[in-house]
Amino acid sequence: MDPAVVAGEPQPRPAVVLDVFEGPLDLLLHLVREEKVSIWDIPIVRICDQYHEALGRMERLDLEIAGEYLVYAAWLLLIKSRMLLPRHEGEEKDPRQELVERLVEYEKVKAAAAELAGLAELRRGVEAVRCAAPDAPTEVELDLEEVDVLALAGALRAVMERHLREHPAAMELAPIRFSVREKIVELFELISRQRSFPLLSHLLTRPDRLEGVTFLLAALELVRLGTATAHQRAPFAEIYLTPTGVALPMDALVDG
Amino acid sequence: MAELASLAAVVEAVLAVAGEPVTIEALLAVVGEGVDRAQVEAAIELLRRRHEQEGSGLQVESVGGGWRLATRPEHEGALREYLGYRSRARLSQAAFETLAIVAYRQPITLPEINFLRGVNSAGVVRTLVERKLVAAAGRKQVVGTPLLYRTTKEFLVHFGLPDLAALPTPEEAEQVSGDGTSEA
Amino acid sequence: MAELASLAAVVEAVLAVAGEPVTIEALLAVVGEGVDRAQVEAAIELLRRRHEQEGSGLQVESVGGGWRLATRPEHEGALREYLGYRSRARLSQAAFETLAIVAYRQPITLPEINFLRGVNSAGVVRTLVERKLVAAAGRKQVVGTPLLYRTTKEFLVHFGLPDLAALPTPEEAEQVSGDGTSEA
Repeated sequence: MDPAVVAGEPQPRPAVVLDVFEGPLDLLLHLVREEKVSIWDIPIVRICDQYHEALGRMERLDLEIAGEYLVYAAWLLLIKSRMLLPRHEGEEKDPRQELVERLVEYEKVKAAAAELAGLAELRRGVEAVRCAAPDAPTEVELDLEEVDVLALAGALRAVMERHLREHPAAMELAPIRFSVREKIVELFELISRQRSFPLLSHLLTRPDRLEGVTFLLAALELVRLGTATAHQRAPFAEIYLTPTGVALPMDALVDG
Repeated sequence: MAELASLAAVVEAVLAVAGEPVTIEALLAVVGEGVDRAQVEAAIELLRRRHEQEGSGLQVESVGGGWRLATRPEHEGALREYLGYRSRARLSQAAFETLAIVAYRQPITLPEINFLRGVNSAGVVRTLVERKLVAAAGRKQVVGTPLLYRTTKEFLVHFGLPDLAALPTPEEAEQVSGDGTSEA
Repeated sequence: MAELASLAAVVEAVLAVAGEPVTIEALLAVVGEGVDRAQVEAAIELLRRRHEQEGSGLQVESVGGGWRLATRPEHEGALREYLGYRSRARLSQAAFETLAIVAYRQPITLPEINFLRGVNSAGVVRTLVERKLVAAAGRKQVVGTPLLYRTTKEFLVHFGLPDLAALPTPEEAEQVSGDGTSEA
């Protein structure tokens, strides 16, 4: 890459086993330590070349190289080229600065991780005593202090999945019992409270399938009136309604 | 004798986490080479006597062909009291599911909750209302004008949410697999 | 003194069935009228010292904001042997790094974790959420309003910490950051 630096026979180095690294920062930290240089004054040209060499070995071993490694490879090249350009003293900051800051932060993370791993090691074999309690409740109970919003979302998902299993969708004709106009107002109220309203899961969980159909017509009407936008990431995926901020023109509503 | 004491400690540790009576055979398999049945029995006896004497809250008892560490009958009242106290800080799986439905589908009526869960949920809704996580707010203008339920401000505070829009989206929920309630 | 001993026995029974840290408040609610906080604390101390001295297989420990009866590290071999697959799996290096980031910088978002580690950590965070070591807590008010993560009570129990203030200060990290550079 840079003939001035890699002139002569490349030094034989111990093969770096790449899959032991947690990512580009981990690999870089390893290279800096191997060079026995200060993290504050990284010989960037050499480190950059070694980094690319490591990626090359990965390629030769036909290992899949995670995207993050390539991002750092490009960044290192950029820093290297900036370092090779003449710089005026005090004019701009060291091109290495941000990289150094990230490495320093990552080194702290590694140190803290090592502390935690050490603690965990000391705790092996420490298990809670569980003696049988008189009349212990057989039902699983959740500690309210310990459940978070993700558990809440997970519980809803479990309910919906069970529900859809037990109530597979089917077509059926029934007399009209719901007014689109009424559903437009109801739906508009619902979507106004949320950033993105999941239309399909709402439709699929209405007790009355016809009510669901009326809701769908209402949703189309809301989009037509410019009061909401609809997004779908893939065919058959959830459809999200997002309020546009336009108020509902009550007099333009269709009857039916 | 020092060895017997340390054997008794190992036995105590195993009985304490087993959650079921442990047979002498199982203990023998665990305590390592060079320990025979008589020694394990002596260790159990040492343990049993120690818990008898010292005003311990536990006792070593022989049940169902094995040995277990258990609480004493005289503490039953305090233990019931504790379990009752703890269940006030807990929710049943059913109540948690219902809370999730109200959170994501509000305002929602009891018939709608029953329909989604496939079981009558009047009891759990009442629990949630008592716990102030859910409240009735208005009535749905359909036959029977059932009450509409919503989550409360306490609900938001408990889950650290600024508002309902901050609830995880279905995509974010998919980041955590399972039903989110399995034991770690 | 006899009263203190019998109070200690009740406390021991409660800790033995709880299976999780029990707060002083919960113990106070359970032991009955006429017992104050200082007495409960004295009973815990008596219990703690008794398990220290006598070659007990158990210990009384202060973790996760409460007190818990647990086994001792020296019996790890026997317990692993007995519990077999039931004993908890070890955490990976990636998990420890992610946990360290959440522990020391909480609450923190996934993009911030990704930035600090230099790699996408969504999968690791999911594992930590499943193991209940980490939980979602609110959202950061920035573009995309990402979920904020924090460590749980289970995290404190797992690492034997009474509270977050008891987290060790990584000395190496201290030295590096004390090396005199400006803020990032």
